[in-house]
Amino acid sequence: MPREITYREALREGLDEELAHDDNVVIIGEEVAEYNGAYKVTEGLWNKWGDKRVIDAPISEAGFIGMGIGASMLGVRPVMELMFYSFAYVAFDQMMNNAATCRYMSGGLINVPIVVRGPANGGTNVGATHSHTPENIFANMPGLKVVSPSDAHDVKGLIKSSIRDNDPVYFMESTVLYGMSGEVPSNDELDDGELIVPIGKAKVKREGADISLIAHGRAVVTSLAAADILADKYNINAEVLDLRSIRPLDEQAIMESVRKTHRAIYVEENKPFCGIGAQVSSMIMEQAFDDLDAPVLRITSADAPAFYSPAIEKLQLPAPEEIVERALTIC
Amino acid sequence: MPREITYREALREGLDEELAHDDNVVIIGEEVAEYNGAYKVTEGLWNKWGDKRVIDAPISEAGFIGMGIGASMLGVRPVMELMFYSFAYVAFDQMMNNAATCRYMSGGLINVPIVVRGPANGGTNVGATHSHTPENIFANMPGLKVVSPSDAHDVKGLIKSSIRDNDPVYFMESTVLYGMSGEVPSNDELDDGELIVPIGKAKVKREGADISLIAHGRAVVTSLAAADILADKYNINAEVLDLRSIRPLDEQAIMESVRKTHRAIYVEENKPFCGIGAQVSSMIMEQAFDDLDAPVLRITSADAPAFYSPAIEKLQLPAPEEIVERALTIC
Amino acid sequence: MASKTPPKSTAEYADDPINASLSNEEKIGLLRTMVRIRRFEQTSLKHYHAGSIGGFLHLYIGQESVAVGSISLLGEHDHVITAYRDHGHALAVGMSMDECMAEVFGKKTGCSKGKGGSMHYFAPDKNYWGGHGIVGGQTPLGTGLAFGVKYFGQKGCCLCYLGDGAINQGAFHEALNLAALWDLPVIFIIENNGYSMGTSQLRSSAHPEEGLAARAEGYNMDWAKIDGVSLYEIRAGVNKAVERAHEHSRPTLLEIKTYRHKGHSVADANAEKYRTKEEIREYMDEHDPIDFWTHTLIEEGVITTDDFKQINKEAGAEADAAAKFAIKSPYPDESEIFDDIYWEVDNNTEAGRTGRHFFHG
Amino acid sequence: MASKTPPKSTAEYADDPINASLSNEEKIGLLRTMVRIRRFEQTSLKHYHAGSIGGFLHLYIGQESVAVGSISLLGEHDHVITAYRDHGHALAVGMSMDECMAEVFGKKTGCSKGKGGSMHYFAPDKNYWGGHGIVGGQTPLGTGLAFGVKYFGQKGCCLCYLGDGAINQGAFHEALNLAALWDLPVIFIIENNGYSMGTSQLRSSAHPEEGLAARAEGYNMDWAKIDGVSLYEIRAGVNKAVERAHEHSRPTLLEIKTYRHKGHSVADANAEKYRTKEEIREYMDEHDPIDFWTHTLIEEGVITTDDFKQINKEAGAEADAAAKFAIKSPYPDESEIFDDIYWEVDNNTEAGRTGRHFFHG
Ligand SMILES: Cc1ncc(C[n+]2csc(CCOP(=O)(O)OP(=O)(O)O)c2C)c(N)n1
Ligand SMILES: Cc1ncc(C[n+]2csc(CCOP(=O)(O)OP(=O)(O)O)c2C)c(N)n1
Ligand SMILES: [Mg+2]
Ligand SMILES: [Mg+2]
Repeated sequence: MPREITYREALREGLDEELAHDDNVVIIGEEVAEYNGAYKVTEGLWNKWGDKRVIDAPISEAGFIGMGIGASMLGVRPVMELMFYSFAYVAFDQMMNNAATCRYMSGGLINVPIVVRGPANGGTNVGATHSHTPENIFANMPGLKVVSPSDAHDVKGLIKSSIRDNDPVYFMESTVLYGMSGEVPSNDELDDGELIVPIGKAKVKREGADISLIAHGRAVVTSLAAADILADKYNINAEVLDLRSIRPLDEQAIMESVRKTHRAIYVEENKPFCGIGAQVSSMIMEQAFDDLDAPVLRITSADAPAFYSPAIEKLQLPAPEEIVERALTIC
Repeated sequence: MPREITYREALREGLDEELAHDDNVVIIGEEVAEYNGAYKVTEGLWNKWGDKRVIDAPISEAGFIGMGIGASMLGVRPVMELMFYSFAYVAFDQMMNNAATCRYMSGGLINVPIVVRGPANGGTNVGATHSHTPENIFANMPGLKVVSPSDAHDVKGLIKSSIRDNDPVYFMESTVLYGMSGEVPSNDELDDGELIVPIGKAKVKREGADISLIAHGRAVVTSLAAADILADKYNINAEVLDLRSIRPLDEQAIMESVRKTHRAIYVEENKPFCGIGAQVSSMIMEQAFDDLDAPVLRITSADAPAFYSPAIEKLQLPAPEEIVERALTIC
Repeated sequence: MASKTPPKSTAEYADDPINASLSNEEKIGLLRTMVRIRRFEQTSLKHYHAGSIGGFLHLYIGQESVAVGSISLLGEHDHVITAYRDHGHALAVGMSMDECMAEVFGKKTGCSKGKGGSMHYFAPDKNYWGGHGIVGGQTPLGTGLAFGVKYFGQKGCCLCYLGDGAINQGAFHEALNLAALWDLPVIFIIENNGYSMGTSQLRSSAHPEEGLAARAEGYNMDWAKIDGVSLYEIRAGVNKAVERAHEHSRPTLLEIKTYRHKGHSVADANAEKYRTKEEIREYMDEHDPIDFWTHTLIEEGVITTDDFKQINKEAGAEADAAAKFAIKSPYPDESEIFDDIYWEVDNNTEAGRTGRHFFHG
Repeated sequence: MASKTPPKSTAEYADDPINASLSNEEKIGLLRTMVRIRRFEQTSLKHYHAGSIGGFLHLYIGQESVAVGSISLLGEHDHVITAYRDHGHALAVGMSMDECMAEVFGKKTGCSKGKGGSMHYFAPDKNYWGGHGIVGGQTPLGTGLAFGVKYFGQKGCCLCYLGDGAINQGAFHEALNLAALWDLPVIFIIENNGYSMGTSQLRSSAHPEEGLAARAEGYNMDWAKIDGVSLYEIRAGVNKAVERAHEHSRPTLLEIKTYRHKGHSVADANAEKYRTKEEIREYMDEHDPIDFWTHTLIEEGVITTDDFKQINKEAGAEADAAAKFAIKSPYPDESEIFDDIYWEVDNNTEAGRTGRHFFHG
C-alpha cells in the first residue's frame, strides 16, 4: 500500500535525511530549533540533531542569510528558513548579490551551496507584506535557482537535490500545501534507497490533448481541479504540466506539451506584471508560434496587494472556475 | 534655434524647478549636496537651496529611504537619489512594502508621494553588483510606478511629473545617457511655461510600417540606431516606440504600433527572465494575436551577471547589429 | 555624552510634575483606556477561537500600560507608529472599538476597510501611522515622521514602538544613526516583553548589562530603561524624552520592561513551552499593569473597587457591541480590490487615467 | 562587560611579544609588502589615466599598514574579506601583482578572469574572500567565514574590513549582534580614513566620544581603537583580537585610524575640495605609514636608506612588469560570458545539464 504523508512531513523527512547524509548540513532560521518551526516543518529536528546542526536565529535575515552565504563558501551547507519568503526582502541584497554574483565575479573560484527555503504564498489573510511570491524576482538573476514544489513527493525529492546542489537554490513552499497529503514512497521501496527529484525537470501531472495548463506551486493543484471540471463538464482534455523548478526551466517539456495541444494557459499565484507566465508565454510564442491555435493566456493573482479580508483575498487568487472560463475562450 | 542640453542638465533643471515650485520638495541622498552628486546631477542645488532642501545622507539606504517614505506620508515630497539603482537592494523591503502597500493596507488613508531616482544601467565596467536593472522587479508590484526616460526632453518632463505625482515613482536613469544632448525647449518657448511629460504615455520616436522596435531607457537609442541601419541597408522601415514609463504602461500605443507593423521586437537592457519584454510580448500575443505575422522577439542583456572587462561587457548589451539581425529573421 | 535617566521609587514617579498634575478624571481615563484595550482583545480572542477571525492576532494583554502611559503625553503634533501588536496603541490614540473590531473581522467598516487586518490599523487623522508587519520596518518610517514634524517647524515628536526582537533588524540601526545624526525628534520605545515569538530576549540579542536601550550609547543618543508596570513611571520616563524631542529636537531610545500574558499570536501553541507556567502566573498575578494602576488609584482614593468593576463592565459591553457591529457589517465588495492602490487612480486624476495601471487577466 | 584595550606608547608596542619576536627579515618583509602595494597602485593609476583601465579604481595609498600589519598575524585557518578598496589586502595575502594588474585591465589572466575588476579580487586558496562592492555587504559574509571556521572546529578567525562610512549599513549591525551572540571568531576592522567619498566621518555617523569601535559596547563585544600609522601598534592591537578569537572564539570590533592620500576613487574629482590641501599634505608628510616604518627600521638599524631605495625600485620594476603582463595578456573570450555562473553547469554535472539555465535570445 502506498505511503501517504503530508507535504510538511515529506519536507521534514528530506531535511532529516540530508542532515544524516552530510555532516556539513546546518539548518538555521527563526524559531526552527527549540520552537520546532513557526510552521512546524522542522519539528523534532533540534531534539534529534542538537544545537550545532539546528540553530535558532535572531530576527536578522540579512545578517544570518549573509552569514550562511559566507559559511557556504567555506563548505558548510546551510539550509536557511525564512519564516515567510516575504522576509527575503530585508535580505534582498545578500540574496541577489552575494549569493548570485560571487561565483561570477571571482571567475569561478567560489561557489555558494546554500538553500533558502520557506513559504511563498498568499491566501492566508496575513496581509500584503506577508504574501509576496518572488519566484519571478529571484529567477530573473542568473546564478540563482528557484524551485517551487507542489506536492509531498516533489517537496521531499527536491529539497534533497537542492541541498546537494552546489549552487544557491531558493526553495519556495506554500503554507496552504503544508497540510496536504500525497504519496511518498518510503526509502526501502526505492531502488536507489532514497527519493531524489532532479531540479530542472517538469512533470506531467495529468495527460491531455486539448489544452496545456502549465503551472507551478499551489497553482498546480488549482489547475488539476480545473482540468477535472473541463473533462467532466466540457469534454475537454487538459494536460497539466507542473514546472516544479522555475530556473532551470524544463523548456522541452513545455514545448512538447504545447506542440501536442496547440493551446496553453499559464496559471500562477504570482502577480502578473513580469510574472513567470509572461516569461513562459513569450518563450512559447517564440519557439512554437506556428503550433499555436490561440494566444497563450495567463492567469495570475489579482494585480493588487493581498487583501486581508478572507472573503476577498480568496477572490484574488486563481480559482478553478476562472481557469475553466478562460480555457473555454480558446478551446 | 532649439536649445540643446544634456540629459544630466535637463534632469537638474527639472529638479531645480520643482524645488522652486513646491517648498515641500527635498532632495536626499549620498553625496547629493556638498559633493554636488556622484554623477553631478544635483550640481549647484545645495549651493542654491541650502541644507534644508538638499541633504547628504549616510550610507544607509534602507534607513533614509524608509525615512523619506515616512516623511512623505506627512506631506514632505522627498526626492531620494540612489547613487546606483543597484543599491535599492539594501532598501528593498522599504521600497516594496512600506512604499507600495501602506496605502492599500490603510484602506486608502495614506499615500506616499516619494520619488526614488538614480542610474539603473550596466555597461560601465563596474561589475555585477553595480549593474542591476530592476525595472521589471519594481514594476511587478502594484502601488509602484516605474519610469525610465531615454532622452533629455523626457527626463526633464518626467521628473517633474514624478515629483508632482501622489504615488511612489521609481525613476530609473542611465549614467550612459547623462552626457547625451537633446532638444529641450526653454520654459519661455512653452505655452504652459513649463515642460511636463505625463507618466504613462509612450512616444513614437520614429515612424515606420514594417516592424515595431519597442524599448525603454537606453535601449531606445540602440533601437534608433538599428532602425537607421534597417532603413539604409535593407529598406525596412522600423517604427521605434519609447515606452518612457513601464508602469503605468501605454498599452494602446503598443497595440497601435503592432497592428500597423504586424511584427515586433522588444529591446531592453534588462535581464531576460521575466523582463519587461516578456510582459510586453505576452500582452501583444494576447491582444493582437491575429495581427501578428511573426512571433514577438525579445532582445535583452546577456543572461549573465555583468562582466567587468570592458571588452566583454559591451557584448552583453543589446547592440544595433543584433537588433538588425533578429529583425531580418522576421521581416 | 549620552545621558541615562536614573531609576526612582514609585512614589517619586507619582510626584513627577507630569503625574502630579493629573486630575482624578484623567487618572480614571487612563484606567478606562487600559481596561478597554484588554476587553477589546479578550473579545476578539473569543471570536478568533470561534472561527470568525483569521490570519494573525497578536494580543497586547499585559502590555497595556506602555501604549496608554506614553500616548497620554502626546499633543497636536505628536505622532505614533508601531508594529503588528497594534490594538493597544490604536485604542489609546482614540480609535473606536467598532472600526478596530470590524477590521479584524475583515469587514468593510473596518478602519482599513478590511484590507489591513489586525496588524495594520491606521488613523492618520489621529496621528496614528500603523500597524506594520515587517519586524523593524516601521522604524525608518517613524524617523521620517519625526523628520516631517521638524521640516514643518512644528513642536512635535514621533513615538516609534518596536519589540525586543526587532532591535536586531538592520533598518532599526540605520534609523538610530539618522535620528541621532540629524537631531530628529523621534522616541524609539522598545517594548521588551522578554520574548520574540519563542525566543527569549537573551537568546536573540547581545547587549550590555544595562539593557537594550543602552545600545543608544553607540549613537550618542539619550536613553532610559523603564519598568512598564506603573503608569507613573512610564509617563515620567517617556515625558522626559518627549520634552527632549520638543525642546531640543533630540531622539531617545527607551526600553520599557513589560510582559505579554498570551502567546506571540493566537496561533502560538507553544506559549507555555518556552515560558514556564510559573513565570506567566507571576507576571499575571504580581505585575499586571491594570491591577497595579487599579490598586494605585484605590490607595489614592480616586476610585473604589466598585468603580473598577463598573469600568470593566462598560468596557466589556463596549467590546461586545463592537463585535456585534463587526459581525453585522458587510464584507468588502470584490470591486474594492483595485481601490486604494494608487492615489491618482482613486482620485481619477489625469495621471490616474493615463496608461494601464493594472495587468490582471 | 566589553573590554577596551588602553592605548600605549610606540615603544611599548614595539616591545609587545608579537612584535619583539619579529626577525629583521620579517620586518623588512612587511616594508616590502607595503611598498609593493603602493607601487602597484601608482602604476595602475598611471595606466588608468592613460585610458587603459575603466570602471572604478579605489586606491589604498596611505592605508597600506592596516592590511599589511593585520594580515601578517594570520595563520592557516585565518581568513580575510574586505570591501572594494581591496588591492592592499590582496597583495598582503600573497596574490601576485600580475594577476591583480591583469584584473584591473580586464584581462583573461586576471585573478577573476577579468570578470571582477578592481573591486573584486579573490583568492580562496589564500583564504582571501574578496573584494566586495556593496558597502557593508561583506560583513555578514565575514561573519559566515568565522562561523565556518568554528563549525569545522578549527582554531582560526576572519578579519573582516570595512570603511568608516560602512558602519551605518544595517547588515553590519546584524552581523555584530550575531557574532557577539554566537561567539564567532570574527574581527571587524573599521579602516577609518576619515571620509566616505566626500562625506567626513562626522557628517555620517553619530557615535560616542570614544570613537566608532565603541559601538561594540552595544553588543557586549570587545573593541579597541588603534592608530594606523605604526605597524607595531596595529600588530599589537589586532593580535589581541586574534588571540581572543583563537582562544575564546570571541569577536572584536577594531577601529584603525588611517588616511587615504588619493580621492575616493580615481574618478573623484573633488578629492581636494572636501578635504583641505593642508590636511592631505600633513597626512602625507607626517603620518605616512611607509615613511613611518622605514624610519623605524632605519632607527632600529634594520635597514639603511639605500635598502629602502632598493626595495622601492624592485617594487616599481615588479609593478611595471605586471603592467606589461597585463597589457600583453588577451581579453577574455566572448564565450566566457556564460562560464562561472553555475557550478553545476561549469562542471557539466547532471544537474548542470538538466533544464534550461540561460534565457538570452
Ligand atoms: C523581517 C521579519 N522577520 C520575521 C518576522 C516574523 N515575526 C513576526 S513577529 C516576530 C517576533 C518579534 O518579536 P518582538 O520584536 O520581541 O515583538 P513582540 O512580538 O514580542 O511584540 C517574528 C519573528 C517578521 N514579521 N518580519
Ligand atoms: C550600499 C551601497 N551604497 C552606496 C555605495 C557607493 N559607495 C561606494 S564606496 C562609498 C563610500 C564608502 O566609504 P567608507 O565606508 O568610509 O570606505 P572608504 O571608501 O573610505 O574606504 C559609497 C557611498 C555602495 N557601493 N553600496
Ligand atoms: Mg518581544
Ligand atoms: Mg572611509
